[in-house]
Amino acid sequence: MMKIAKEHLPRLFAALAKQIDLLLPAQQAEVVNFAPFCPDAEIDLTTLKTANTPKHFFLPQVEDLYTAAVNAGQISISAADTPIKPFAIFGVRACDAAALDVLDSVYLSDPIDQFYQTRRQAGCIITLACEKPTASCFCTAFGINPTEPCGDITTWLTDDVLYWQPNTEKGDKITELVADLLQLTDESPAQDISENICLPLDKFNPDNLLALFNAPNWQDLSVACIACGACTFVCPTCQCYDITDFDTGTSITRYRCWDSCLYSDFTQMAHGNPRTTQAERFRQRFMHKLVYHPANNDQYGCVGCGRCVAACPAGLNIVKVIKKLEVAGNV
Amino acid sequence: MCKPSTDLLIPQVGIITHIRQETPDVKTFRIVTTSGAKAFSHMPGQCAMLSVPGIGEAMFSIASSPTNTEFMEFSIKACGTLTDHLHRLAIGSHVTIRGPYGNIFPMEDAFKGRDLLFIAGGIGLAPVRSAIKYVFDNRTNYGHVDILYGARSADDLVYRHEIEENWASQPNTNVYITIDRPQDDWSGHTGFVPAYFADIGFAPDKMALVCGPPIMIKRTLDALLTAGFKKDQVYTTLELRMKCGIGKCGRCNIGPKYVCKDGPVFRCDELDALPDEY
Amino acid sequence: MEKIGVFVCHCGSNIKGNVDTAAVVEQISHVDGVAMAVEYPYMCAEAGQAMIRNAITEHGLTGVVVAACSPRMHEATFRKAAERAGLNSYMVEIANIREQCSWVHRDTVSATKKAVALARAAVAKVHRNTPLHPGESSVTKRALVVGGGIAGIQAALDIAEAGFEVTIVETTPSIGGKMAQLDKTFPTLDCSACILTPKMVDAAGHDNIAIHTYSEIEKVEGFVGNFTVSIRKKARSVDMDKCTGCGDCWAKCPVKRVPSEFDSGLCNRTAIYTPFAQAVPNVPVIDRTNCVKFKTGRCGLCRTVCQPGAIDFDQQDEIITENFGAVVLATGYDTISLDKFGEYAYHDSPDVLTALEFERMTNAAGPTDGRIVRMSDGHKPKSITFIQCVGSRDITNRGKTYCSKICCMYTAKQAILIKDKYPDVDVQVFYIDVRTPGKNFDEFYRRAAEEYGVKYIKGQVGKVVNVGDTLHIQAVDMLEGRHMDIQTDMIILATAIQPSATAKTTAGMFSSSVDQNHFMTEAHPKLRPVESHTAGVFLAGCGQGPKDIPETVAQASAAAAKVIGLLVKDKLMTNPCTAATDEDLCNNCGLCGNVCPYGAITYESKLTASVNNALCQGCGACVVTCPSGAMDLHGFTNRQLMAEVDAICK
Amino acid sequence: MLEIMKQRAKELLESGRVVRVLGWQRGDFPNLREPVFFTTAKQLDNLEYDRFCAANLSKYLIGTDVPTLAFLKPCDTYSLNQLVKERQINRQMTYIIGIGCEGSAKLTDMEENGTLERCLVCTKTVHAAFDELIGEDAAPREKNDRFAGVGEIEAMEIAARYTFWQDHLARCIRCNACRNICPVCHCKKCVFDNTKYDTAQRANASAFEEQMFHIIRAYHVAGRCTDCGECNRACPQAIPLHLLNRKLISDINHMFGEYQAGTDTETPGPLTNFDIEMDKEVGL
Amino acid sequence: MQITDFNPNIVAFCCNWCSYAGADLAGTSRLQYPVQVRIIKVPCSCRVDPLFILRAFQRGADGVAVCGCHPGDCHYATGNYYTRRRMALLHNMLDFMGIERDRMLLQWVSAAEGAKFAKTMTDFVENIHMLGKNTRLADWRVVNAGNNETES
Repeated sequence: MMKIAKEHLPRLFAALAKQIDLLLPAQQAEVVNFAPFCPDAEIDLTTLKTANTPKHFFLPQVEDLYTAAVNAGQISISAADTPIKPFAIFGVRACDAAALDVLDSVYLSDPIDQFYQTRRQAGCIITLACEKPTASCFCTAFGINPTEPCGDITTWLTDDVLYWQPNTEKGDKITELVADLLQLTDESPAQDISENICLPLDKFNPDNLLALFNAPNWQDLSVACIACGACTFVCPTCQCYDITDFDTGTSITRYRCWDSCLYSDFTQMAHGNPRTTQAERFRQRFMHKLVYHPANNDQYGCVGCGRCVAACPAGLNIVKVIKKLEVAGNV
Repeated sequence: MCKPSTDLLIPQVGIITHIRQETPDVKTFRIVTTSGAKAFSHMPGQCAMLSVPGIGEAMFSIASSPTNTEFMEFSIKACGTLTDHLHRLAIGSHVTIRGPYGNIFPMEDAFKGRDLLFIAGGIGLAPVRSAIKYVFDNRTNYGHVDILYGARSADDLVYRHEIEENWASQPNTNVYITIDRPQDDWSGHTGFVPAYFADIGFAPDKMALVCGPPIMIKRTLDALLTAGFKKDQVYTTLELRMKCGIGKCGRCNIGPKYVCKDGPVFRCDELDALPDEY
Repeated sequence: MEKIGVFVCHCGSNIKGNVDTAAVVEQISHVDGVAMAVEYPYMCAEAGQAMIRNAITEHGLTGVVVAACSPRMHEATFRKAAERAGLNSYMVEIANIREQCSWVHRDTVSATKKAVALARAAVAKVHRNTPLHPGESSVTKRALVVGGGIAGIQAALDIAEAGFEVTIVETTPSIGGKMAQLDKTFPTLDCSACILTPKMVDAAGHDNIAIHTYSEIEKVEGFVGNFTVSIRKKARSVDMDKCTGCGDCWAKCPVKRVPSEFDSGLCNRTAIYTPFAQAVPNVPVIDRTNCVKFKTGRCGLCRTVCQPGAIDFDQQDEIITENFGAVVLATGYDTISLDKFGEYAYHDSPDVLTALEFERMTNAAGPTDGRIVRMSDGHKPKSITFIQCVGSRDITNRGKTYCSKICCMYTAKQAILIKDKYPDVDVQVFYIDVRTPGKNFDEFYRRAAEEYGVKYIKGQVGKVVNVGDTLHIQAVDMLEGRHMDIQTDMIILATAIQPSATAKTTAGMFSSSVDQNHFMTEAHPKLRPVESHTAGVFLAGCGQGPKDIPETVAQASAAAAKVIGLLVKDKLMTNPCTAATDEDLCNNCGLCGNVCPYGAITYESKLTASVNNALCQGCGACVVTCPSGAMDLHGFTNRQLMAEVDAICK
Repeated sequence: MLEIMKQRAKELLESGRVVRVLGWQRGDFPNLREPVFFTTAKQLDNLEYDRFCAANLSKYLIGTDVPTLAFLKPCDTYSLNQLVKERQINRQMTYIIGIGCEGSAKLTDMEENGTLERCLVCTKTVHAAFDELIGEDAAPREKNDRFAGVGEIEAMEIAARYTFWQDHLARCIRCNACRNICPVCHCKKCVFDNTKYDTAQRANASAFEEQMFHIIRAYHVAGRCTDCGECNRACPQAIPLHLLNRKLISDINHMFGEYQAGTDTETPGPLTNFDIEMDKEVGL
Repeated sequence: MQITDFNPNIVAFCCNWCSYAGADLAGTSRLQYPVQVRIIKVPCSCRVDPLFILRAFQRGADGVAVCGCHPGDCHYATGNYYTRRRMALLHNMLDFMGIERDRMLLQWVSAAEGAKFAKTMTDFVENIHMLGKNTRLADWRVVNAGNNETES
């Protein structure tokens, strides 16, 4: 365990930023987002929920795959070579760090997604323990301890000290970059385990898959859904993407970008659509997070960050689905 | 061993070397790489992503047999932006191709040594053709082969020439063809595939493979079960919208399965465990 | 696979002199989809056209781009050439490399570059062209004329003479219009009634003409060739078939104090009346608002005296619906109200008349039997003053900004008529300008001024005050620059004219537009002056703008010619470059219909907008209004135009 | 007031005048209210109405084909009218109870954080359509000028304006919440989703596309936007989208005459209308 | 890129009935105007969708002009009245977002005004020269691809 006085944090950040691209939670208008370090940025280490999640840096909203030059019907392809420099994100909370595990389980499983892997290898996650949950937090329901976040380095911030604990080799390397600013210590930060939120997650057993899928109240639960993608795009674990083309006038850039299962054209094919109603699309999102993903990965697809709770303009959220979903013979 | 997905998302350039008009709206394209080789090896049932940059990309089942080491064939029905565009392409045009994607028909497992019944409707014969040709090229590994194929009209029968000239004359093979409604120049059977299936009265001792439009698959499955087939004797394929082909983009997700990776081939008893969203 | 042929024209040296056509051919031939590109000295020559035709056949071209002069010159030529070779004519696009390139840019290098860009844009567009086919619609071989004044009568007669049935709809009880009220006509001074009445009789007696007087247009549906019009025949309370026109009824009518519309209120009429002696039809109507029977239930004298028993108090408005192929709107004019012009004392003195009132006064059949007298005391006036531009050319927002056009001439006419009858009467005219463009017009005016001694004073009247039995006029003589304070016995105002009150609503029913003054707008002010914006609807007379009788008659005949030209066709070909809605995208929001100047968009299906191809002229206003892109314009689709943008920006 | 609302809703439901009731109910977090259709009197016990009921319910009435009671705040009724005008709502199928409004709470991570800006500058305090009214308007109009924010930007140097918007729009994640929450964004398929027209853009792949999306989004509702402020409320990135709409409204008011969309169900909007004389002044 | 190398890209949407004919008249009168002006014909100025204008800027146009019949002379009676309102709003909107006002131009040019067309375009191009390259509303993907192309 190492520590640094809170007042020296600006020095720590400046020193880090000199050697690696450093992203920090900073105030941007009315929201806090991870932003590249700059000396006059308004760094915010109290807001738990950045509007953007760390997902942005590993599975960016838009990512070029390759360029196809078409000349007189002849195609030549060159893979995108977006340079990825090593970077570190400071201030990642426990939920968001856990969310990366969810993304890893998809993108680093066979076949591995090289784009994701490259970014994942380049990025160092410096987590920051939470002290107190906000009104929308429910990570503990998913077994996440907000005071013990994982990540390459874990940090705890008290009134006057930041504790620093490297957990991985990558974390060690980053620590070395600023070793002169950190002091070894035997102290350990006080860890208030905030109260555990309990949600009836038992019923989301993959064995119940069809019973859950056929639950009678999906329609009722989804009635207010306006089919925007706010919940999916603020979600640190949502992972669906679209592949599409941009014609630059001289070549075609094929890129992937986030997509949302809540959009009506997500599964639209030339000759039909297996999910024609919003209720079906709504169901897909929650079934995927709570049943399908766990069935394949032994982890829930939700980390309880609560961003979707705040983002939904219609007041819908996963907590309600967890609580209210009526499984025949189960609730 | 992990195969990097970048290889799978980034295609090779393919050249159309031959085009055959199968029906008024189906063409079969023969595709090789720019060096003239087959783009990759595959097994029956697998698919590939074909694309014209700037137009779109879509998954197509490979209609040629793995035993063909020179080229791949795709039978494509014009029914959307990309497919319409493909139909306008001439020999020598470039497309992009990546794959293979998806699982395979159990040619080397469940099917091996068994009598086989192939049932297809319309363009659904394309993936089945790969399996049929694979069987013919490894004839001794399989028992009796029945092929039941139907289409809306005689004009809509794909590979008609090949079926009549080649398949029908294969040893230990019966071919049954039907079209939905009678028409002037047709002397063969008329009626829907499930009904014809029931009329013929196949013994339920074979392995069956059914491909075609969803409604045809559903009706044929019913007929197969009525005839005494068990669900674990019957295989079919699903078709959903796909983008990545490697089980990441989430589009073809049904239950815990990604059709592009875990499918498109499913044994019918496996389908029962999946939500009815296909 | 698209196979587009590009044909680059030299236009002799017109293009080639400034554009390296060989380079254009070279560069354009590498563009995706271009199967062949050639150049030729004159593409529009028969040999050039043959090149196009042969290439279409030889190469199986799916599209053609001709880089040549303006499409306004030869687009039709090249489209026809393509059509002859079996290629849909709408698969041809023109790159204008002459008017918009070689002729306006001197530097060959940059002009060539631009020519390539323009050709590339045309190729990009052709890529997204689709074959278009003109539609066909049938033609109902009958015409409707709205308005029974001289314009309507003339148009109806011309159309009827050509062998087509015509229906005239007139709101007043008789046809004849304003011309029937006039005494003499300028500059020939022939009797208005003498030349109009025969035409009214001709119309009434013509086998092909049906006249509905005392009737209004109720509803209009349909489009060119196929209008369905509902006509409200207001209850006349007199059976048209039974009435003999004897006049017993109005002779006995006890209500005798209704101001006569025909005599401009200078005298009265009865409640049951025919507007004037030569009325067509010569069948009276009961003015129900003034009739005692209708007001109190007692009376019924007319019924008692009517021997044929034609009076029918229970008659109801009748709505008849007829089909027409073409329409002439001849709704005519009215004079403006003088309420806002207190300075002329029109409401204060009975001796201040409008010119139209004066027409009745000088008319031998008028209220004074043609004697010119002061309405106040019945005396003959010693001096009469005309005031011009009352409410015309007015920029004070009280009147009209335009010139009413006829006033200068009728004032000269009226002044001459006065001087003819009473050479001793002093006649003076206050004018701003005297405008006399027209055959024999200036001569006529000069006769008034020089021969008849009418005093023309350039100046504006500031105020008229009625003092005792004389009218005091305060004015400025602008030529002399002096204030004038003169006395006169009678004043005649050249009141501005405006479209009749029904013009706007009538035009609206036919989806035709009116201008800010409610005059009906012609399709083109110069080249389509008798056509409205709505196909099949034509304009005649003062409803379209101020004009005199010969102009009105000329326009009516012109409109009739247009109608005849339309009605002789068995089928109408419709422009295929019309808007169309994608039913999968349209959610029926109704925005597009708001901006359609032709009323071509309807929402009858309740689910989506639908465009009537016969009405749509292809402007594209609706397309841009549609937020979802459901509406698109054939020939200029969103995709086509965006492809052009992309190509041209490269 | 809530009790009266429940009472009336129950009466109308029980009398058969309506078969469902559109209102709000309490969500699973303290300050969360969600739009809901009630179909039984018993369910109506859950009807909620307070500062947290910010959602504009009018959009949920689109396509209503059964008699539906809706509780609408004054500003929501303008959207209702606009949607009736655009044939998306059959007014005959709705029964509108106008309810008084005291301004809606602004939430930051589910905690109350003052009052929504739209309520502070609210001009739509009178219901534009209703069948009956319950409660009084008590909107806390602290600021009078809803165009003040527009004016501030207009007063900036052009480069500053550009930077202002670049900074904001760079945060856009194209979640489409602004679009989908908008009552008048009722296209079956948005031009930005339509691959058929070459206009599709699923994500903001470049700064241009960020601008493009937001310009066109605002432009397509120009003259139709009632300034209900839902886009601003919905944006998870706190992009001041309402400024774009208000800029258009302000320009429309200045150039084409004062216009409030949704005041009635007939008047053509300013972009589907013109005034030959007045528009001369617009120049350009 | 040197400022002297700046070769602006100008798109002019011209209505078929007036402005396109006006441009033709400029041609028949041999009135010179800058070669960078490239005309796209539309039936009426009201056919010009703001999407097209943005599209042109995206694709690298440095200036976009919309030309139509004079108000009152619209071949379709009322088309340009809508254009006038639409373009006024778009123009202000772009300005509001920090895009140079003068990159967009709405001008009425009749079929008789060949000289006006040439003058309008000359002045417009001059203005664009002063503004320089459109960077604020161009798509960097197009710009980059274009740059690569010239390099290769």
